[in-house]
Amino acid sequence: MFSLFKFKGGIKPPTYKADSVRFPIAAAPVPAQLIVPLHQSIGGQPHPLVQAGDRVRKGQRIGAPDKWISSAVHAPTSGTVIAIEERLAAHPSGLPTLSVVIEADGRDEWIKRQPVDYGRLEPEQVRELLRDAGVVGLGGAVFPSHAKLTAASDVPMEELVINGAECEPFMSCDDLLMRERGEDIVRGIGIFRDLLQPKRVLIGIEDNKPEAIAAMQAAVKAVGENFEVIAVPTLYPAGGAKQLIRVLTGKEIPASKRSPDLGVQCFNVATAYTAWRAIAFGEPVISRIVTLTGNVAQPRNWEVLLGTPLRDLVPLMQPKADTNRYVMGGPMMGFDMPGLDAPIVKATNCIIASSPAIFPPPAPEMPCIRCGACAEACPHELQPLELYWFARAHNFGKTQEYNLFDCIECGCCSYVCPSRIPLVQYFRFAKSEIWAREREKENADAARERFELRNEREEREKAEKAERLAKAAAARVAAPTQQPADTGQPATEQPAFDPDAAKKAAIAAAMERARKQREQVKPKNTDELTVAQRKEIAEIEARRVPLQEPQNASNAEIQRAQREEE
Amino acid sequence: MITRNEFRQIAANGLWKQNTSLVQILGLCPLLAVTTNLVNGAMLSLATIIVMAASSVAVASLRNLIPHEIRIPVFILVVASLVTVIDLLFNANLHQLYLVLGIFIPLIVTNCIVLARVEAFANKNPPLQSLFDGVFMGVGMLWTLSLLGGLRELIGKGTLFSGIDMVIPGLQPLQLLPADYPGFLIAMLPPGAFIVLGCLIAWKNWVDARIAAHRSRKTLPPAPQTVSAAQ
Amino acid sequence: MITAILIMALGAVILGAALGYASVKFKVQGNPLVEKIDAILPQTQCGQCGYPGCKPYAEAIAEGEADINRCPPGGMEGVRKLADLLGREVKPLDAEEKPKQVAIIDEQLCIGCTLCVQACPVDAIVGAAKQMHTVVASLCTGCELCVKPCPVECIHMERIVENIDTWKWKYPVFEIKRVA
Amino acid sequence: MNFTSPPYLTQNVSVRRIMLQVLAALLPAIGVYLWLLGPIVLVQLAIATATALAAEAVMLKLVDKPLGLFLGDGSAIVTAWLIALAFPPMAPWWLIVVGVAFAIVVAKHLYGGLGQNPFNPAMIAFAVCIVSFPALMSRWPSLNMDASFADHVAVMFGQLPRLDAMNGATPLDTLKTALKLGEGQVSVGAILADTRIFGRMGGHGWEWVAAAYLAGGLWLWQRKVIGWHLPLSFLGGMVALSGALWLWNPAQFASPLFHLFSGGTMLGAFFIVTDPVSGSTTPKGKLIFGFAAGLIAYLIRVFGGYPDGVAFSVLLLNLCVPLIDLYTQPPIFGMKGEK
Repeated sequence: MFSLFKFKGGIKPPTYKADSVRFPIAAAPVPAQLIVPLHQSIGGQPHPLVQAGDRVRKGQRIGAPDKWISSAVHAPTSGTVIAIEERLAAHPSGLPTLSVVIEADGRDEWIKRQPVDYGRLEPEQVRELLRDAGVVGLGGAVFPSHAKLTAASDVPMEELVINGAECEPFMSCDDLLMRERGEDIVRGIGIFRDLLQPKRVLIGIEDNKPEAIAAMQAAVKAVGENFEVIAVPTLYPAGGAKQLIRVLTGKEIPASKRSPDLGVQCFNVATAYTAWRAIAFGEPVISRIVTLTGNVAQPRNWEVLLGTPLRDLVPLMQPKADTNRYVMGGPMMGFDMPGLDAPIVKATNCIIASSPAIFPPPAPEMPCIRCGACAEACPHELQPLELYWFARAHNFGKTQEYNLFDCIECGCCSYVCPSRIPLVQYFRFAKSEIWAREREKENADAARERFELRNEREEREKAEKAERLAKAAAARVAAPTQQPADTGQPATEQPAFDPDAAKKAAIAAAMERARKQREQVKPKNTDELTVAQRKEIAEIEARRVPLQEPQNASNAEIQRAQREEE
Repeated sequence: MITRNEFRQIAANGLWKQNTSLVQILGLCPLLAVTTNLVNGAMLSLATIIVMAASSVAVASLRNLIPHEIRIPVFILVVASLVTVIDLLFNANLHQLYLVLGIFIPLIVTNCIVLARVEAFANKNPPLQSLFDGVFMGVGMLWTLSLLGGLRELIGKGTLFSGIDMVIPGLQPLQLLPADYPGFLIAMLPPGAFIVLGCLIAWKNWVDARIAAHRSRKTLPPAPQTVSAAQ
Repeated sequence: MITAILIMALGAVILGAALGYASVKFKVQGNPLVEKIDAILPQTQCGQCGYPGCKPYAEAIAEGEADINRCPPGGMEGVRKLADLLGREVKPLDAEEKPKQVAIIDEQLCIGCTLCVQACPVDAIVGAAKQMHTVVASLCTGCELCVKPCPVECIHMERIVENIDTWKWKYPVFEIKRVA
Repeated sequence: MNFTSPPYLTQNVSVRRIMLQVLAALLPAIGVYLWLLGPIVLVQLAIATATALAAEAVMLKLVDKPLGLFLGDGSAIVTAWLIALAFPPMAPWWLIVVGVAFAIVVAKHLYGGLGQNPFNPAMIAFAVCIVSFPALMSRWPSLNMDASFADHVAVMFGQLPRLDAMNGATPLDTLKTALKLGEGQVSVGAILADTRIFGRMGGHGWEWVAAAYLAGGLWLWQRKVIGWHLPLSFLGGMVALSGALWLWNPAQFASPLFHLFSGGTMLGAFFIVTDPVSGSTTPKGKLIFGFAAGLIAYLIRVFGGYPDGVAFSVLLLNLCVPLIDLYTQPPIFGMKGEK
């Protein structure tokens, strides 16, 4: 029997999962218009590869990864790119992000898919393939998977943990995926296994999903692998990567370390599934399973194209009348969708239609009575009460001393708080303030350094110039003194070397330079032109203004080049 | 010499704005120890006034002669000498008062108020100004310590002016609260001094805030509503 | 009488010697406070404080010559931090507080005069004579020093708007009053 | 946009619920009081509660906090009840009023209100009153007296002079005085044999009050309102020291059992040291806090000048809480073994 470990803390919220697992996964219809944000994963923002007006096919790459930690983005269906612009993002900020807007043509034409036999490729090529297929962690963290598929050079990879725990209430997308597509998941895990070469592969599933456990055991057997499917106790947040690793291997990964350094790596089941589809079928990540649940007539899991606006999913959900908002993600770590136009992205595992009955409005925040319930619930064994105290007082240095950055924002502390303090909110606030301050500090340091360098340079230039001028003056003084010998004129007429002369010469030279500079500047000015000419120029400028695209520097450059040619 | 405005400023600072006990919170040690009743507080303040006035004038007269680096030892020396003189003086001529105040007169040497005023004011200002500063700082201390002592005495024992007969023979303390008042002893103990002093400081700040609000209402148009809503 | 004078005199000689030695031995050169103040200042080098850069202003504050409320880019928060560091009273800012800005050169209008390049205290503008100039936005401190020198008024300041990457979680505020 | 923050789900807990459970846990002890002394204890509780609510309301009004929300949290009532039960029964009404008002106004609200007070307000009230009015605070009614409820009320409101029977010392005080007077010649066993004052475990009758506190405390522990660390370590500290001295010299030191069931030991262990606001919050810190409080309480009650030491020991440890918490921060996830 496999012996499990325990992590401290954790909570047992009601699961609300039963309703959405009664029906199999269904494909959501292709919407008329898709909004595909380019930045859907951690890391660099992908560069757009298409322009407005381009025709794209399903699966065509529309965003190229920027540097190694980044992931490609693809067209979810065939159609026409109508714009590449800032659109509302599925993000708690409610701010827009650069997105490719595609009008679907309804034909859903695939690009030519190229399945590969990854066994014959170098590991590096497989990683690149995954990056270009847009495979990222679909558990919600959306970290590019290829970047996690390298073992540490000095630590042997012992365990590969596959996360099928799905501990957040309401969510059942991974559950259904494991039930229905277990074999693809297992084959996907096989890819990860081959790249990382771990000694063991452990698939952790919370014990409230017996069907998924059975399906995965059957799938492992059918594929003929030796992966261990392990039921883990249902305890939120057992599905957090660090908690699941702890439960299955006993290893604890602090914020200061990466999991390969401890010989373990963790992937979500859905990630493994998309990896297999990408390698064996040539299908990039263009859709994902989303649980549409909550205050709806028909809770169910749907396979939704990425970029589908939330508005198009509302008819599928049939929300009840008192629905007041939609939450993306689970009730513990999710956030309010900023609007119905925000699209489904790779991180969207669940949409919960919310009503005051399901998620009551927050109770008033009472003073902390230091009861310690949060510290007992914290799976990372932090002292949220102390962190709260310092975050509330804007004492960010102290929050870091109390390991603020080990907080995974799981929400256990807020869940148990009798004073109803939005602790996680305070911690997020403190984290983003610290990041912002670090950015500002870096900028200020850079500015100081540049300012000092510039001052030094100016000092040096001034000194050099003075020296040059002094030399020149000295030479001028010296030159005439030679003449008297030739001409026989008395030497006394010539003035001796005068320090003032050098200074005067320097000033004269500077004035001369300034005059020249002014002349250089002038020609472009319109002073000498007639009134009619000026008017004409003004008209031309006026016409030109709307053409200018301030954001698009390349445009301006093209225009400039054209003008210069003229 | 001294202008009217200057004088007013010095007086205001000493009596209220920079009050030694309520704002600068200096000299807590004698403050806590002697303000168990009104008379003690007032008498110690009187002695301090004399020391402060004298030392301020002395230091202000010498201020241009004292090197910056060694000013503190010189100040201490001046203050200590003056205190010793006053100690001897009291013993010789005001023996009754001397007995009441006991150890606290020599302890004025270490009272930070004296040194603080010498360092902060007399060291930078002419003797006349320094004299007024010393006196008004002392008077500020006098009324606060008297108030503090009076309150503690009243709460703790229900009397006022106890011990007055030691200073002026023939006078009797007042029994303000009923004779069977059990006495709230904590007020007479050091914690009570802290609590009552805290209340006095809070009262002073409250009065200041009221004055400031009143003034801004007078001079400014009604404040926009958004200011308070932002918090 | 004689004893008192002798003891005081002897004490004065010994202690005086000790003090003289200490004042020479432990003399502090420079002011370590300047570095601390400089670290708080925003390093825009804008000169709005009346000093040619942040360091000179920091020196002036440390000397007690300048007030702490003369740095508009640092804002009220900067004033508060300085007050904290120096134990002074917080004062309202001497000028209007502005949001963070970045300089933008209208490249259509720029004539390549290099005047702004010379004005920029942090070398954030690139361009050579008669070439169009541009501002390296990530280096720009928003000091506005380049705006005035431009002969064709092609530089304007733009407010830096929050984007998804610089967005910050807000301080949680719950209106207790409303609920009660 | 109406901004809300996750988690959207919360457990059904509130400060009010916690406080109500603490009040409920005090009911057994109040029941025993009723049985021992009659309804006068209810008068005492009523005076304390009314004073607490009035003082709390005034202070909340002054700092402009919503009255309904904060008065309803029940914390003031808990403080009031603890004071009413810790003070001698039938203490003059004004003593209760002064104690409760001091606790609420000075010990709680001058420090910033609920959650901000570094000291246990009830114990501050006890300490202030025992320092200011030592005579009134150390006289406990004898249970053998024969007086009606009307007499009790009259005594409480100063209409009747305090009866002689009401001026008895507490059992702890009696023992201490007897031992002192005996100058080593009288043994503890002989003193405790006086069944008018002493019972089998502690004071005659009062031991049942202590047992009721124990029962209420165990119920709180079972409800997970309080943890086991603080009560157990407090009782442990008390037993450790009293046990050691008792084993060394049973004639001069009472048994641990006597100390557990006398004075404020049980009240302190389950209702005072477990106050989260003024206590330590880390597991190790709680053990240190409780154990040290138990030790010091024993030292004060046996060797000190006051009849019981729970209040002073708790206040002393309250002072040390920031230090204890600073040095007992538990290692976090993944960082064990380091540091």
